[in-house]
Amino acid sequence: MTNFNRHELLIATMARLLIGTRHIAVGVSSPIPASAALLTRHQSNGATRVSILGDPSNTFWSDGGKELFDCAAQGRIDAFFFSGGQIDGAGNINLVGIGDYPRSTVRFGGSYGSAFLYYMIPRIILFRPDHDPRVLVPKVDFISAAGTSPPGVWRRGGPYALVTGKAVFHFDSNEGRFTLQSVHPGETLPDIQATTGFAFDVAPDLSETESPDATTLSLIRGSVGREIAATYPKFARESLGIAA
Amino acid sequence: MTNFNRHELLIATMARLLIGTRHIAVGVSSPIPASAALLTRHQSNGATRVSILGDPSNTFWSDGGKELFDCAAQGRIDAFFFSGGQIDGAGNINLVGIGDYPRSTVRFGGSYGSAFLYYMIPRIILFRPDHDPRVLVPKVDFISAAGTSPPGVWRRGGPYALVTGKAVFHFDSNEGRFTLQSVHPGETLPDIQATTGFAFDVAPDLSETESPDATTLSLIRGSVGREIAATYPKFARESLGIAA
Amino acid sequence: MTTWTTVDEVASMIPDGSALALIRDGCGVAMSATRALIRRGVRDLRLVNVPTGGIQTDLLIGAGCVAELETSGVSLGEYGPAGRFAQAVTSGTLTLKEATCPAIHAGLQAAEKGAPFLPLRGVLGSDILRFRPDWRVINNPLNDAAEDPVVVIPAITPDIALFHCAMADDAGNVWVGRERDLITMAHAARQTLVTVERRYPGNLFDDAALAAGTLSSFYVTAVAPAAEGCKPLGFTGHYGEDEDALRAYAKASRRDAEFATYLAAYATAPAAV
Amino acid sequence: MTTWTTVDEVASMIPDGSALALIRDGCGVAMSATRALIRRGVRDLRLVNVPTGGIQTDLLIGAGCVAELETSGVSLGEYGPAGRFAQAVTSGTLTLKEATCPAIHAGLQAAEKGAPFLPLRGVLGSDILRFRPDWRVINNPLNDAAEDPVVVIPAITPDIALFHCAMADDAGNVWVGRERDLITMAHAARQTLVTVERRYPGNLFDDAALAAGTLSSFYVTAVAPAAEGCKPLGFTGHYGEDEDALRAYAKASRRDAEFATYLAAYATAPAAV
Repeated sequence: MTNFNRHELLIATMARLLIGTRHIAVGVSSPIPASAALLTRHQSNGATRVSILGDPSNTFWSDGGKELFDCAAQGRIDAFFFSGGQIDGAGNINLVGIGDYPRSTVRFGGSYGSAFLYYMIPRIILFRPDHDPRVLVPKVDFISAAGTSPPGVWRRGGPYALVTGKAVFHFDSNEGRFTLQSVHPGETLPDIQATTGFAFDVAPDLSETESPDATTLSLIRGSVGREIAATYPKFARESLGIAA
Repeated sequence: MTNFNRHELLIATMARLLIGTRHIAVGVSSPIPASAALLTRHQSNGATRVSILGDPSNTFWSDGGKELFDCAAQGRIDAFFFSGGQIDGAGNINLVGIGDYPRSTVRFGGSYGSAFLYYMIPRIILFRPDHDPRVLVPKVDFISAAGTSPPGVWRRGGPYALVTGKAVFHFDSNEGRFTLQSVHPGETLPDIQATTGFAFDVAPDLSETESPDATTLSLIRGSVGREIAATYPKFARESLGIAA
Repeated sequence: MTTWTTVDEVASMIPDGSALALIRDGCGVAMSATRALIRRGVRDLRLVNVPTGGIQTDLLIGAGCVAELETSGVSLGEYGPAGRFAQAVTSGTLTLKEATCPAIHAGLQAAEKGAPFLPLRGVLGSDILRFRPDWRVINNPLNDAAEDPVVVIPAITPDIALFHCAMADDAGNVWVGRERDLITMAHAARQTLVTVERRYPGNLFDDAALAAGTLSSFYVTAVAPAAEGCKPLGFTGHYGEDEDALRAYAKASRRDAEFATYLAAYATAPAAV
Repeated sequence: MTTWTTVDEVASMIPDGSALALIRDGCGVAMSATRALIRRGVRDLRLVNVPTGGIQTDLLIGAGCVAELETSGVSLGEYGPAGRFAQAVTSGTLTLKEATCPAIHAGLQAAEKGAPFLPLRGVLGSDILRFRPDWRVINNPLNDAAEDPVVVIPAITPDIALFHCAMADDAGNVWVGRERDLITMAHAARQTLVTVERRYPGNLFDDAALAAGTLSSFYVTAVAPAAEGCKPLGFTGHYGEDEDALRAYAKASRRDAEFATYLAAYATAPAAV
């Protein structure tokens, strides 16, 4: 068995969730999602297009910042990533703050494009490397973007999976619930249960998260690493062993 | 008294209607309105800005054809010109066709931007060199753009004056009627009445249309003529005596 | 994602019945591709003029390629009325969706933004409204206090946008320059087909000045070279119009027989204007 | 119509209480002008982030210049949270109009188009809606058959748009390149003030490539030269960010006392970053 670090596992895991997408967009300050998108591009032999915000060599925008949102609205973006100051079991995300809004006790940055993109992009992957019950809560204090919508509300997109440092959950938009699909090597179901603040289902075929094979690892440490180093040199150096 | 031709009279007359405007836009195929706008610019010492569609040296658009309409909607265009296949006494214009739409017996080009710009630009000057009862009708067969709007309808613009080869009418948007303000040299009120298909008021101070003075004529035949020759060389040559 | 191909291939990528968006005169009318379309005998096109039409629209109508036309106006400019358009409208052989320029821009921008509609001031009181049951009047939802009607224009999502540009690069990025309506069309349409004067060596996005006027290959299905691809129309900044050819066309467009002669000469002579 | 002037004059043209539109990081944040604004002691600004804010917004808040903020998010990016923003929000000293990026774009585009509002898909179910009584939900007027709620966003008409660009020409035409949001801002705002890296000799519209990325002087009230006018932020395609300065700012922003020190050093040293 090949050795790999946690970042490499997360990159390979998220890339599996991106198979078959035509166009993945990645927001700023997202080295692991960006690496997963680039890995998907390599694994698809270039069939998957990747747009990385803030990386001029991997973006085609020429109509201002609004183009990302318009592009998503046109149905031309298949996958995107969101984090969340809080994420609840119904797939709601909170990027605004902790406490009783508007008198939040802790303030995050804001909802950014989530209240739109969450409805427009089919495969939204929620990504939090820290698997923490203060993040994965029963109910978010502020809904930046709702996990599901009632019938009659036009919606094309939404949460598709939640990837943390411990596990992978799939999201069922009909049920409005997460299902634990796999636990990362070294993690256990009881530990996941103890550190997840919301209720979730467990897949009958719950497994260990698949380890990246040698081919995948060499891609991550090779082409993907060199590409990601252009935007995230520190990450490429420290996590993927790419010389500056 | 200086000699001048009918085109020079129309240019000088329309320029008087444009005094005080900050920005005049002129559509395509409009040499006389464009000349009037350029004359206004000279008379204002450049304080009036002129945009001539189709003349790259006199336009600043860089956001596509939609910029003209957006610009008008922003309140940044004070004056514009329309013709009309038919114009009626209520200020309605018809650019679509004669007869019972959609089975028109004669088809014009279409309404173009009139159904929007007529509501957005304060001083719309209607201009028809031929003063003909088949054009100046009691009621247009198709309203491309309405002369007035009922209370409660948001409206910033509309018809301001009608200039023909025979006369100048002002438009009263409260009354929804034209008032004959002046008749061109050589024309008579009975003739205007006979050749105008709609009812109109006559100004108590009805006068002869003011003849252009020597300064104005030398501007028209000088700077204005040279500028308009860039877009309308044939017009400049034949009507204003500008050598090609 | 873009394929470099030929003008005839571009024409073959426009199926019968397509909703086809076309740009106004002077801004990149793909006349070479239009002639190829006529040669291939396309039928039942639903044209969307952005926002007006000229010889291209008139010719397609005259050649029997058009079932429906959404337009704010069709004319041959200083060469006079568009004869085939007028003939088709007065004889009732064309389904016409009468519009006004900013409504077509608004409809395309709605599609670009994934919005079901865009509101448009003005228009109220125009007979256009009476003949556009797809346009609606609502009260401004932000105005609680007063009657404040406003027209809403449905999104226009063409199947295909077709236009001509100065150049495209190897990857299929297209330089549209100031003609930003072309970008709106490409964003709104499901597919975009482009003819160009010439191929740009390299990548347009590598030049900061050119990048500002570049439509990404992401939106472009196919590009084909077509030197003087707008002729007999002019192409702003590149070449003027062929006045004799346009005058001849205007004359031919006025009568069925003359137009048939023009079309026959035209359809059998691929290089003719 | 544009005046060439100085950064301090630009700052003096922004009255207390102005609704001021500011662009997001990397796309031309006018930091030199922002420092001049703080030096002049501007008060009660109503900021509109297009669509997000960073050090510029945080600094103005910390300096006591801001009464109200419409934003989709404020952060210092990889340098961490925007401390003054967070402090002002949690202490309730700032009137916050919580938004989401495309809503701000839509609001500006509504103003650009003279439309009272623009519709926006999504957003339904977000708590943002609960705290934006000015945003409304209507049923899609084109959907007669079914319930189909859609959010409508009112037009945003800033008093002033303020941003930084690569260059402007003698006439005051400004080259924005790919940063088209700046054009939307200028169209939407009543006035536009611009700082630039350098003066372009000649007229930008005379170069077809540059013209495609040029905002006409028609929309621009004043332009001032400001070399490295975005520093300590970077300016895409021109210079990177000053990492040490941003790290120092991020740290100072977290505590009142440290921020006061930073501000004092800053306000009394015009050339400091």
